[in-house]
Amino acid sequence: MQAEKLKNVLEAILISADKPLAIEKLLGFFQEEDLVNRNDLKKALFDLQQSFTNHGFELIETASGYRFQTKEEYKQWVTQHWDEKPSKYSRALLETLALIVYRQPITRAEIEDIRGVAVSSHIIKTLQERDWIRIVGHKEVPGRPSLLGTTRHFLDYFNLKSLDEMPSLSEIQDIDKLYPELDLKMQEELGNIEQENTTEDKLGSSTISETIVDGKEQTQSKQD
Amino acid sequence: MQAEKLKNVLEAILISADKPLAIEKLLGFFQEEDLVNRNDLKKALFDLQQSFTNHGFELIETASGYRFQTKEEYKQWVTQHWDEKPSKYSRALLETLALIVYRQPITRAEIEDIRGVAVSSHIIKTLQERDWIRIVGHKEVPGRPSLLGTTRHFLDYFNLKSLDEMPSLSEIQDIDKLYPELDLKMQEELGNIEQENTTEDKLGSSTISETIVDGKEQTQSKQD
Amino acid sequence: MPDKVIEKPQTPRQGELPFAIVHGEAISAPPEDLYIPPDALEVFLETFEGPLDLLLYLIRRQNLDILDIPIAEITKQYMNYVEMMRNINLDLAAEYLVMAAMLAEIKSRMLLPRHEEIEDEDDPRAELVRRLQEYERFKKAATDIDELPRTGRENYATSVDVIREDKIKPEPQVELRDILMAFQDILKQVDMQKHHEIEREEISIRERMTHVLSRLEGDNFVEFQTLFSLKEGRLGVVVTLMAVLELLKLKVIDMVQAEAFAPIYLKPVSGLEEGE
Repeated sequence: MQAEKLKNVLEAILISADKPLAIEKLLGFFQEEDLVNRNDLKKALFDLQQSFTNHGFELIETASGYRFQTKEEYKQWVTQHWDEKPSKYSRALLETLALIVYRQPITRAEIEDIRGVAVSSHIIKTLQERDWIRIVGHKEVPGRPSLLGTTRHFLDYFNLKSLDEMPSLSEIQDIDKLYPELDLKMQEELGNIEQENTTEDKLGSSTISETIVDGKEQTQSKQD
Repeated sequence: MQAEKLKNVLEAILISADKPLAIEKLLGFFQEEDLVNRNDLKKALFDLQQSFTNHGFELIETASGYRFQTKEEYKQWVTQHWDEKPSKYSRALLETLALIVYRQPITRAEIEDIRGVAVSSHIIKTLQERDWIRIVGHKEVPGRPSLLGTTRHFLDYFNLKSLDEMPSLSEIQDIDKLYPELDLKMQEELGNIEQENTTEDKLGSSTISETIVDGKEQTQSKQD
Repeated sequence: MPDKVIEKPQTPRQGELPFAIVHGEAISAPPEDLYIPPDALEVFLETFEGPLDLLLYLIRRQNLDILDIPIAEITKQYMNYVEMMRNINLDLAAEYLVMAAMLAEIKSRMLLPRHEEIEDEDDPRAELVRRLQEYERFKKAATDIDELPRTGRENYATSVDVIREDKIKPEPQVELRDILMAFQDILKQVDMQKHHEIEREEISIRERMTHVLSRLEGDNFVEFQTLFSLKEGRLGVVVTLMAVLELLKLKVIDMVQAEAFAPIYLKPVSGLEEGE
């Protein structure tokens, strides 16, 4: 592979990686016919590092490998990504969480089966990063899919001593009785949620704008 | 702020963003003392786009703003970060999506009418959860069925700035040309259909007008 | 309907008579037959997105002009497919039968002598042609959309480490009732579908299953008895036992006993290689 192309391929790999990549790992991205060896890689990485010295981000080498990161001197601007007020979790995330709570241990495929749609990796990742769910084992079927369950942290967050304190299914059927005082407010919110996400609800004007987030992917449901 | 510094700050902001950022949003990252105005930003963004033409990733503008992404020509390497192959969508889903894209706002019944088969709920749900489509209103007919349209996120996902950039629909051949002997009435009707089709196909602005195309009536006007 | 499996379309019985009259032209040759091995048929039919798609396939396969469909032939071929589907008990969508009826109607109208003097006689195929064309352009549009470069297939998002000031990204707040409502919605949806298996079940058993699994983490053998705590009382013991049984049923854990009356051990079925 030509040096220039190799540099670009490496750039593309490293800029989209979610963790540092060591030379060994990087070599694994190439096929035999790419004709790339260790030395080519080292040289290309060195060149890359040089070429980003005057940019807003740089290529650094950490103990576990190479990683692009934003430069320290620009942190005051970059930090403002996190100044936004917290957004809401998507309906899909809440339903996934609910199924993990009530059906644990459960595989992703089983969740998809019940919900009738694919569960995005983002959702699982977000729930794991929040330390609300974790992999508790593997199901002995082809592919050995992970079994998901809730964590102690989940109980703590919701002030529960154990899952027993979650309302039972029969109580859920009559959620209004459970929270009579919330009735009105809840109906409002239910309305909003349905308008955003689900199929049938009257949406007189199409002006509801609400930012839905599942984890990293932030999406705007308004067309403008 | 100096042009060179502004470029670097923008780079740092955009490379670490998890969604496209429009100029308005980007302006919000700067303080008054940064002395950055809209024009400075535009110029810097233009320069940035230019400066990444020979790299492994690029700065592109989609419907909701600017974002860095890896270039298509390096996908074979980048895709190896993940074990799973990128999701494939069924023909049924893609055809349903195509109808919503080109015929929005459209009801589910109208989609079924053109495709000649029922549209499964899970396709609509998947499209909604991907945030590619949303309910944009309701048709004033019995049952007030939902009218579906595409979202800004759909455009972002497919690297489009606006619906104008969608490939245009293929032309419908005119049956009259082959059978000039066919009666006048039919020519008229076909003419009408064609006219309507061409106006719809332009997809001028992404603003959804309240005009409702009644595919059903067209279909049935020929029945006898 | 006869029960036999039709592997080949029957040869037309008309003999030398014209097979059909299309546009005044007599067509005497039967169409190319459409033999498909029966076991391949099922897979094959799944590739059709409906009656219009099937019709388009029949037309395109023979390089026919969509504006000049030999209705009699196409109808016959279409009926053969539908017949085959019925014979192998394929769940035949009602739309296929509606189309069959429509084709039969067009065919019969085309076979009727045309009255030249009646000015406003439509070509009975016009509506079908219009629908086929309309469908075909969206079929094409679907392919076009699929070919657009998209995020996560041709282009990938950038992901870099961020050096930033100490601030914690605020996380969305969730209340317990949000989860309850989400679950209630799922139950409603499932209710509306057929009889999806969400039977009533004690949540405590589910939770205990998670507990037991956590105890077994790291591929260790755990002695059966240590799972029980007397403090929990009878109910607690029963819940644990049921959780273990449920896990055994799901084949997530194994139970091992070296000999009679020896301690019983539990272990995850083949270890947790990747764990978390």
